[in-house]
Amino acid sequence: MGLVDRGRMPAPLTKLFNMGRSYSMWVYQWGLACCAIEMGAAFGSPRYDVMRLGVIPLPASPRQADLVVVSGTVTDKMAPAVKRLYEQMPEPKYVISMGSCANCGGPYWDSYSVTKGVDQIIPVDVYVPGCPPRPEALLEGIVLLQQRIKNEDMAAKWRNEEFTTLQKTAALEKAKSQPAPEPIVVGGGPIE
Amino acid sequence: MPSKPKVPGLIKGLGVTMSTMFRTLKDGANTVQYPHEKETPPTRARGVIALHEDNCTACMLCSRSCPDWCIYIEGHKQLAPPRRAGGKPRQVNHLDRFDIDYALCMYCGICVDVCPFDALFWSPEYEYSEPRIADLLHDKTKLGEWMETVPEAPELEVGAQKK
Amino acid sequence: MTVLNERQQLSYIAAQAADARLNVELETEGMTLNIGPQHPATHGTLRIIARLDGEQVVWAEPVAGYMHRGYEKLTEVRTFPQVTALINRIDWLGSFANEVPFILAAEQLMEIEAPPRAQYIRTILFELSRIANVSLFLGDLGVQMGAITPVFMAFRDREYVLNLIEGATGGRFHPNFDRIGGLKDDLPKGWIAETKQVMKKLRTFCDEIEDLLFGNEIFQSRTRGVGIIPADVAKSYGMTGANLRASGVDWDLRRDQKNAMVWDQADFKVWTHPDGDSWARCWIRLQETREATKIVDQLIDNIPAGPVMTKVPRIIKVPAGEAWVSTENPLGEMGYYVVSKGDLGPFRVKIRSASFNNISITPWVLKGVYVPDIITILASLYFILGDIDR
Amino acid sequence: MSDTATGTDETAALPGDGLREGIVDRLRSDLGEHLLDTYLIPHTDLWVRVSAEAWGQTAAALKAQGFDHFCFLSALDWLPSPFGKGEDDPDAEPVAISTELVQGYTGGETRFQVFARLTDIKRHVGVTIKADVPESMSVPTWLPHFAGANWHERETHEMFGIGFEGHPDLRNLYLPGEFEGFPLRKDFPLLSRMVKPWPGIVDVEPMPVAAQEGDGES
Repeated sequence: MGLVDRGRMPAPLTKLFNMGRSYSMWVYQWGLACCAIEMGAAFGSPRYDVMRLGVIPLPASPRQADLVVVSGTVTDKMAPAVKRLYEQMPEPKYVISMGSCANCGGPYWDSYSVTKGVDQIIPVDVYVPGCPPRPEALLEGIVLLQQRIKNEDMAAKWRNEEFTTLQKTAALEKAKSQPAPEPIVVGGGPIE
Repeated sequence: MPSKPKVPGLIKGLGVTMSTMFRTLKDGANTVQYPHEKETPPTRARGVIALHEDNCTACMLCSRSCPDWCIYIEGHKQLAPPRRAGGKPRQVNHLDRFDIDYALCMYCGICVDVCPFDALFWSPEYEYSEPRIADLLHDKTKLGEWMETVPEAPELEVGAQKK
Repeated sequence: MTVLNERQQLSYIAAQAADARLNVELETEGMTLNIGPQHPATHGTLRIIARLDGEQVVWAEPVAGYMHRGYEKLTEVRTFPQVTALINRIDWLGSFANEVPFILAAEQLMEIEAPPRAQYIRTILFELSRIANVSLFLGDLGVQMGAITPVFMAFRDREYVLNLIEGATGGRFHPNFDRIGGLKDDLPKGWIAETKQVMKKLRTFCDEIEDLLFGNEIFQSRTRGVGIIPADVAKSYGMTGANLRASGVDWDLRRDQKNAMVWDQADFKVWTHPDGDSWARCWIRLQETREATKIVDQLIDNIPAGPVMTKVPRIIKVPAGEAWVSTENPLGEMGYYVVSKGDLGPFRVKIRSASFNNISITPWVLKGVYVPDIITILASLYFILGDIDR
Repeated sequence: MSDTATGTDETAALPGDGLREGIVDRLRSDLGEHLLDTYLIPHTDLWVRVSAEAWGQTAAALKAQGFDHFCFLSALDWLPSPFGKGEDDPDAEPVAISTELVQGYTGGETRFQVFARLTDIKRHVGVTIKADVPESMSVPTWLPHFAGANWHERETHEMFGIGFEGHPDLRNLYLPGEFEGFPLRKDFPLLSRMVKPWPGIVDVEPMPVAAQEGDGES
């Protein structure tokens, strides 16, 4: 994937890749507490059925997963395991933090044994609020993440940079080089 | 082990699966096609808290009874026109800031219960995920916008005593 | 006895030798198997360290604490309404049932009692949360044995119960509906009719699960005679609920204890099973779900009219004293030992959760079983991590 | 609860609860002077306090009586919390918090008490047993009598720092190995509550003087 690394991919190809990535996310379920059941309902129940969105909740191991949903309270004893799991996942990887406990500590914000939010250990891409969020709220979070991925600059993600859209990278490159006589429009629309 | 049943369990199980399949074919699947159609939560569902700003007197009751300390209120006192003509101007609390941190909120509803002035309401909306955690702090304009989604309180079941 | 010819004798000797060689090869060095903390069979984050000799468990020890959130400390810095909001996250599947014993303990200290209508609605919601809890167990049971279909059915029919709970209380998982002295609100219109419909569906669900799983020969052969717990061991480990009743002990707090709840108004059977094996535990739970739907059906027609809240001061201060109240929760006996000193909040709350005792028996029961049976035994013991670690 | 008795002599004169009185009488004959105090709410519940030396003996005596179902075992810290709820104004005068120990039912002399509960499944009755923890911070283990006490004693050791003589394996049950302190002791602070200012402290600001003079309308 040297091409991607160097950011030398034509925009249409990037768009195609992005679309492919956003509709074939293998999600690793890190179910910890109450939210795990709502996540189970979103992933396993026929009423919500996350597979419709192109999210596949059955990876054999984190080595094969693109997305991890951290749902539930992360305790200090659990935190090293969460981090190790995240490190095992291949790039590019995404994290959804589900529920108040994973966002910020939630009801246990003052507890002596609870980590105050999973974002203290691993970077989080989408925060889903709720205690616990309805399964549909998690689906909304997944849709939001897919919108982001569709617009993402893959090369930047590969280089482990902050989230950058295609437009932003294009604008940066344009500012560096000579202004082209005609602006070339690349990438999709704005993030919703 | 008890005596062998007449119909083997395996066949019985397959029968259940088969009947479920026929039922699905007849009545349609159970699935709600999420981004295109949405299920409607019950009216009492606790999705997000809406603020009716005019009713709020910045009395701090909700903020003090919150178990998670996630409601931040600031206000100042000012004079309001008198209720009756010729009366003295009243001192009222004016609300400067009303923030709820939905990243921390545990959706218990204590704040809505304790509010003596009917300024807080539950709305069943649930779609407000954010890529940045700071955006989950909803200020009073955003909380006011949720007011549009607040449903009417449901009627009560037979035998209930009116309050 | 037939006389073997030389050729047969030779082949017999060769077979014996092969068997012996096989036995030598199978005799392995002791091996430690770590299951968890994140493993589908552990219902969350229970970790099990098992010392194996070949395929047999020599010694196994669960490692808890991956979900320890410090409830008992947090209750000391919260007021009574705040504690009620917090504690329904202990056993997150049957959350309304978590609130009830705490509220009853506080009511016992305040010497008040909820009005009859509130008691009926409480009991109905309690049984609904039992159904929501145990129906997921019944579905999950299949997954542990390699059958995936039941879990879809469980999630499908569980949604109806959750809708009911949410319709009445506002929370799918965490109702926070119980108040000291009654309930937060009355039922919304149309709820009773809907509940009756759902109870019919749930009974069909129980029949389906029975056909799908309990009649299945593979399921029976994997659970019958596996993980037997005798009654006296179960009692000395403090097991409760279906796990205890599956060992033949006829003990159900709904029937045997007087609380300000109305289980005595309903006619239901407390099922017991003499075997004490995994199958018995699963079967008891299936019957309990059925009984719970019957209890709801019986009570829902007789809800008396009246208020749902007795007179309590707006700011609740519970008088000094100590109270212990426990109820028969979906997982077993759950109780709160509340010490109050007359403040806004409790001085100390000891939470006796059912799974903590139920799972402390695992080192005893896992000794000598085969590795695949670890999963079935754990599944049949049925625990919820929040209930173990609190 | 007017018709209760804390004294040992009045118990017999009480109306009603013959069942629980019988339990107390039998326990007294088993333990003798080690049964320090009893407290009874008729038809509701029973508390007994025994001396720490007789802690294990009590379990055996009650088990012989039919209390063969182990319910729970834990401890109580009677010191009032020196930290409060963290909901105080940092600028206000600190209110002196009394450090007087006020024990609950059946009294007591020490800061820490262990308490446990046993149930008699046949007679549908339970009893709460308490004992003062001596200076050595150690009481006998219940393991020989109830196997289920294992995890409960580990938890109590971890949360309160109370030892159990004869328990073979008092490892941490919940907390990670590097954790320091005993969380359920009252003098263990919840740091988050200390650090974060309580949002309820801020009160509505008084009316600015300028507003009083000028625009009274707004």
